[in-house]
Amino acid sequence: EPALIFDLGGKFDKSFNEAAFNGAKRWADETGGSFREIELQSEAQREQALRRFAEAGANPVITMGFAMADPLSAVAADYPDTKFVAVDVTWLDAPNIRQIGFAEHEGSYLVGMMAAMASKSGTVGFVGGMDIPLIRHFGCGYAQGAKAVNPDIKIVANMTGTTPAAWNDPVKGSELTKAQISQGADVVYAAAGGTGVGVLQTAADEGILSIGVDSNQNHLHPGKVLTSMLKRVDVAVYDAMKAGENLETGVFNMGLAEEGVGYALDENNASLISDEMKAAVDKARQDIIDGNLKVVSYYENDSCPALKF
Amino acid sequence: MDKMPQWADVVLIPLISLILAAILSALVILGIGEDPVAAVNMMVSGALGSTYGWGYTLYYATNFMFTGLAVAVAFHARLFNIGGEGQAMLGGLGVALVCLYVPWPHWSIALLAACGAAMLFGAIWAAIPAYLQARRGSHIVITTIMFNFIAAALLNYMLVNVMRPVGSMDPASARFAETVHLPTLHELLVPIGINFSKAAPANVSLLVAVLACVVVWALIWRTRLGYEIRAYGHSETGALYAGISPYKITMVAMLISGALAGLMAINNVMGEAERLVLNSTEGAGFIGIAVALMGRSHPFGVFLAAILFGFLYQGGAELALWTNIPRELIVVIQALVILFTGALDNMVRMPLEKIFLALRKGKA
Amino acid sequence: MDFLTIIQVLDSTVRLATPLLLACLAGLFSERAGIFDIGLEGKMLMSAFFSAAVAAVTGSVWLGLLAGIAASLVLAGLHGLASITFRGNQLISGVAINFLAAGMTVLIAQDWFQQGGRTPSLIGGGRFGPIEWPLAESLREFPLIGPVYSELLSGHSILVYVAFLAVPATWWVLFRTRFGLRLRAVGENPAAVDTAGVSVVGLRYAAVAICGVLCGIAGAYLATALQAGFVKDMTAGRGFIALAALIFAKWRPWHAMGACLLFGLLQAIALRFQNIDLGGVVIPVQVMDALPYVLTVVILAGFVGKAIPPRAGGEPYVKER
Amino acid sequence: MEDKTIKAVPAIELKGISKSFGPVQANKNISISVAPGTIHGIIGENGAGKSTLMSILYGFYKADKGEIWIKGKKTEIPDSQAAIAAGIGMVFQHFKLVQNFTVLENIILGAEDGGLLQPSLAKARKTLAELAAEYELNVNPDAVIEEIGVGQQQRVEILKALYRQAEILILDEPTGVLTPAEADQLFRILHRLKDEGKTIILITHKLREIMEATDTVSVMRRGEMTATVKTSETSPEHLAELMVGRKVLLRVDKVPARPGKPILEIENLRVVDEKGVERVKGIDLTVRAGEILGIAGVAGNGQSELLEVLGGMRPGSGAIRLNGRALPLSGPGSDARARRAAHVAHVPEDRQREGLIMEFHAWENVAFGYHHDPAYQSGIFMNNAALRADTDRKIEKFDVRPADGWLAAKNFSGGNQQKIVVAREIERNPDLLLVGQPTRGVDIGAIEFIHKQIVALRDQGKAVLLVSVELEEIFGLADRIAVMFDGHIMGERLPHETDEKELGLLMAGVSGEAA
Ligand SMILES: Nc1ncnc2c1ncn2[C@@H]1O[C@H](COP(=O)(O)OP(=O)(O)OP(=O)(O)O)[C@@H](O)[C@H]1O
Ligand SMILES: Nc1ncnc2c1ncn2[C@@H]1O[C@H](COP(=O)(O)OP(=O)(O)OP(=O)(O)O)[C@@H](O)[C@H]1O
Ligand SMILES: [Mg+2]
Ligand SMILES: [Mg+2]
Repeated sequence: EPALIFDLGGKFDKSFNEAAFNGAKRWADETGGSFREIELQSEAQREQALRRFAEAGANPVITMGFAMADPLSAVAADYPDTKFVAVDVTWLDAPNIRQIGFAEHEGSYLVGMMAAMASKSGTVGFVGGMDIPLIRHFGCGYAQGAKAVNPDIKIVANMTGTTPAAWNDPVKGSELTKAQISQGADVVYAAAGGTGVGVLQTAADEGILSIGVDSNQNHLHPGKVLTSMLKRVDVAVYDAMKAGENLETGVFNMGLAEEGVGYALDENNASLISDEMKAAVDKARQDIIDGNLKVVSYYENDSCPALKF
Repeated sequence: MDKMPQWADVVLIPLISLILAAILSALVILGIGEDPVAAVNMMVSGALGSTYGWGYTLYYATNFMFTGLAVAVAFHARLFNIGGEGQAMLGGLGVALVCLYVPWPHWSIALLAACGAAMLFGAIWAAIPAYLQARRGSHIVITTIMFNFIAAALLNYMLVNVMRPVGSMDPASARFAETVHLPTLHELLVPIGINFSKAAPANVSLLVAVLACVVVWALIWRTRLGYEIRAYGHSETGALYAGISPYKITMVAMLISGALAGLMAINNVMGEAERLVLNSTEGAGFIGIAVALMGRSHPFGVFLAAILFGFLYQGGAELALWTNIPRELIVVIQALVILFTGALDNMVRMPLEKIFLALRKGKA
Repeated sequence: MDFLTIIQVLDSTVRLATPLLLACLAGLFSERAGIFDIGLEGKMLMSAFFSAAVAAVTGSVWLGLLAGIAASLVLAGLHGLASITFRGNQLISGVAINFLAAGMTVLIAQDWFQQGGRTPSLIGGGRFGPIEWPLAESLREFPLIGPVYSELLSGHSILVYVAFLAVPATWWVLFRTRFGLRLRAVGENPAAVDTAGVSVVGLRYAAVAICGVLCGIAGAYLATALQAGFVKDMTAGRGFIALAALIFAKWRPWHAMGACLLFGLLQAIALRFQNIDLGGVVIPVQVMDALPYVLTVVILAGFVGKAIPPRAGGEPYVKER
Repeated sequence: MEDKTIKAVPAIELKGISKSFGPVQANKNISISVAPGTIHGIIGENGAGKSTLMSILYGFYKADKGEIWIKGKKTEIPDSQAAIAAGIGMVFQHFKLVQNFTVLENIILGAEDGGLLQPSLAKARKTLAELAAEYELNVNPDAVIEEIGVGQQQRVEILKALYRQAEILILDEPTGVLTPAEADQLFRILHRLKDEGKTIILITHKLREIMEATDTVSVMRRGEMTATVKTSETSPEHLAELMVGRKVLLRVDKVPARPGKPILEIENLRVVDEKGVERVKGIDLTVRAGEILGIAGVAGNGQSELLEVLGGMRPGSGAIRLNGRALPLSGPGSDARARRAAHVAHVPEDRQREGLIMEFHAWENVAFGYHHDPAYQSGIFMNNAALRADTDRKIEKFDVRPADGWLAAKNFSGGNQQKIVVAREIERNPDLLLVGQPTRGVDIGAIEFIHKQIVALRDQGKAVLLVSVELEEIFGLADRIAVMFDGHIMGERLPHETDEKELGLLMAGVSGEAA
């Protein structure tokens, strides 16, 4: 029986954790299997949950978020027969962990391009949640994409706050969006968990376009969400559960080539995406896959060529 | 002359209140379609049924003892320190700096140094609100709330921009060296023949917390400073009459309070995470308020209340692990416990007093 | 900074100040009557959820508002029961209410909607829309007055106007009516009210109930006017900021408005001007984030002086020891 | 005229009233009857149950048992509203006024005429002017309570009752805070009210007032009504004996003073309070060894501030010398601790707010202010055993009852609380004793004792500075009298060379030459 450990944001964060849950659910629906799950509540529970599930015989144990790296490195060796899956972790050295990293900057690059093409004002916005490197990583890819389309484009980037409340403050998300609109932004990309709900809402209310994150959020405001930057955590989780105990371990980087990231196109936003847009973005996608185009990752040296934080 | 025997006051009333809280919690569990008996079983066996459970219960309790004592000491001087959260964050910063940048030969020396740093940083964070209260009359409740937010921003800055190892995604400091690893209860108890769970994070900080309870008790009830703190807390004009400086007491009480809150960091930062992460305090500063109020600001009461909340935390974690009950249920149970044992305790006390009075009259 | 930016920042100030103001006035009624309330946060949160939930189910934002107020009133009643009838500790009761709201909202939301402690998004009549003042559109281009009128004054939801009208109303009730006189008296010296033949308990319950209603409106504003639905913990500490504003204002209605606008302004500025570039040195976002709080402390220390709460505040009225 | 028929029906009749506060039975089966148009006195030791009984009549407390009859009709009085409706008004021992309200607001509170304040206030202003003219009860209707003196505050309380057209007026220890002139005026008003047919119940510890003002008097002891007598048929000595259960000495017994060298010298002392108001406006005084200097004056004329600055509780300017050595008046070394180190002891005016921590045990209070004394320390801890032993000694010597050092201060009666404070301060054997209102609200048994202790200290050659608003006390104790008015010393007199009338004028600000 597989087990799934959600990060502190909780299972229904409308993005990252929820994607994992959806993947797990799809697996359960398709196979009729069942899985264990826990929504972490405190830091100390990270290790606790790992051990408890491993001891109870869960296999594989799937964890969400980079913060699990540290406890995993301590625990994994104690349970050599258990396979662990670490989403968003790529730097551990252990034989029984499947480490999955996503090239969020590449996906963000594509939606950044779309934002720049859809923007009439020449200004696009980015609203992050708590100010942490991961969110800067998103923002950095986005800015590069936008600049690639329009080197003169203005990118307004804001973080919601410095406490965990920043992930759940849609009111602040709204205000930030309004502030960005007043600075000319007419497309806003939200990478802010529950705060993003406020961003998308306000963008829809104010008649500008927004971009969702992680899951496909196009349906939240049909015709008003330009696209969503997909991070196929659901696929990763689904695959892991499907592989079960025979899971292949090692480091897996899920980029555009692996369809680990991408942009969402469905009936809700079809009318917003022109053919040229699609063509340009698909070309860039191919170039990245082919290695002709390199999107700089914020992690490379903790800075971004296209945006200052 | 008291209206009730002391044992009724100290044991019976909290017990009945707890039972009431439990009954209401059971109703809530029923309301969301789960089985309360199974849930309680799982909580009790999960939190108290094994050394593993105890290890977690005591780990959380250690945090709450520190923050509860912090709030309690300030309360004795009639100061409402809501800033335990921020002070504990700063304490964590102090511990991290000490553990990261000094090569300690042995954990015991490192612990001493970390205690010092945690207390110093926590005290500094309490000192500014204390000074503003004592000298400028700025209300300590506002300033400590503000300082919580400021501490969060400061910590975020330190972790994201300064202390994070280059290239790491995690807004956290590097891991502390092996030498500053604090012995867990497992490592402490196995040599004397008790097979305590290896997994649980409870560590030697627990002993420091218990020691802190004793020290605070002695401080408040046995020393001259404690005498002055209590006198000032009861009556400011009285303090003036007795030559007790309000300024001094406000400062000293808040410094002690901040130091105690900061001290929590040896448990969660040094003992458990062994690195500094964002949000490592996880609201323990606020739980400390409830713990102090429930413990009637007495160190022994704080000790018991801390264990009760530790039990709720760990029991709740077990529930979350093995059932689909949302984790918020535990928050509700905590609320009910605080409500019944703290705010509604007269609901139990008033009728009981009548009963005891009638009994006494019957005898006389 | 150009004029339009100033207008936009002020506009944002008004929106951010509104929930603070409602909660602050709520606390003002309660604390003026001698009942301290750190449960403002919880009551707002509870109302935010129930207003959104009912609005989502019925499609009527007005029913939502009523439900939010009712939910907040239930918690206010609980606070009254604990601190008036059973003479419990008002701080503990407030803390408990905050926890209760944080937990119950998500539990119930999950039970009803299965959307992870969220309500469905509100659409159409489920939300309070902006109210456009007459001629707002045509006056927009007018220099100075135009933007002030059509951006700053016009175009807020009705609850914003309710909040700002509540300020003179509160002042009038407190200082111009019999009820206000008694309410202030009961917070200063309940024995005086008692011996004057007026029920202390009745007055205090009334005050707590008004507090509940105002918190209810504040919560409904967050969930159904500013936002289109409930998200867990969406009050994000605003109840505590409102409390700080109340102390800041020394428990006076007009000052409360000033304090809330100030807090709103500081936040609006912090949100509008992140990443300020001062000659190559970018001010870190954390500094801007902390700025409202730092400035509050500075203003408090520098200009406000000592705040003396209502004399009987926080103490239950006990006649017979 | 109709006098006889009215008297047939008592204005108030209480039948079998009992009341317990938890284990304390405050009233035991009390019955009493008061004829209309009379003044009825109630006396009794501290804690006898007087205030409780009257509070029951006023609906503040609910009796456990018993009946209340008003004007021959059985009346339920579940709350004060019912009492007011029945025509009862009460002036409490501790005033029930809202400190930051104006006089007018306090008067209409609960008796407003409608939802809006303005009309009520206007009407009250008019009525107040009429009442003021009729009864010489002048107060500024717009003054804020916390800024007027206690005498004025009491007028407000009486006006409150009159405004509600009370027919029955209860006054609980009304003269405790008044000057003789104010007290005289109060009694003139009471007589006027009585002549109008109103019924008055007067609780007091002062036998003189009972003898002068009342028609009948009841004595309470330990919750029971022990006697009711016609005033004309009794004497103070007899009443005192009924109250305490033994013979009491009503005069202070002391030998003439033999003043020695100056102990305390005060030069041009000034005190400015927190609000920036100058309360002490440059006074010069000397207190010698072996004498008691009494400071007479109406409350609120700077005496409290004088005591507080001498006791180190607030800063001042000017100069004070103790035994010839200057003591700082502000900054370091000017606090109460330094004063005690200089052998100044201080019995404060307000025992509950200043002299004691009400929540502390008696034994903790015995160290209050002297908690730095090496005798109370052992290492880093306080030596609680030594403290408790010391407490037991003091309790025994000063006859504190109950003799239980573990009782919290709040659980002692006022008189016994005061004994604890006096014991603590006098037993320090100070060079200078500052005493403020030593017997306020204390019954005659305890007064006798406390007075004896103060005189004994003087006889040991110590200096005593006594502040009291009781002229009787000043005359009984002081060897020299200084009168304070508006922050100034109006003059000094020797007790045998002056009288109450002259002092009364000085206290009212009429200077000696003019008088
Ligand atoms: N509110 C109360 N709660 C509990 N006990 C009380 C209360 N009020 C009075 N008592 C107790 O009832 C008894 C009678 O008190 P009461 O105040 O009536 O005495 P008193 O005769 O007025 O004394 P004094 O002359 O000092 O004013 C005392 O033992 C007192 O402690
Ligand atoms: N809460 C209490 N519990 C038990 N006994 C009490 C309590 N309060 C007062 N007493 C007892 O009641 C008696 C009288 O106390 P009380 O409070 O009436 O003082 P008092 O003489 O009225 O003071 P004052 O003159 O200052 O009003 C004391 O013997 C005291 O032990
Ligand atoms: Mg009394
Ligand atoms: Mg009395």
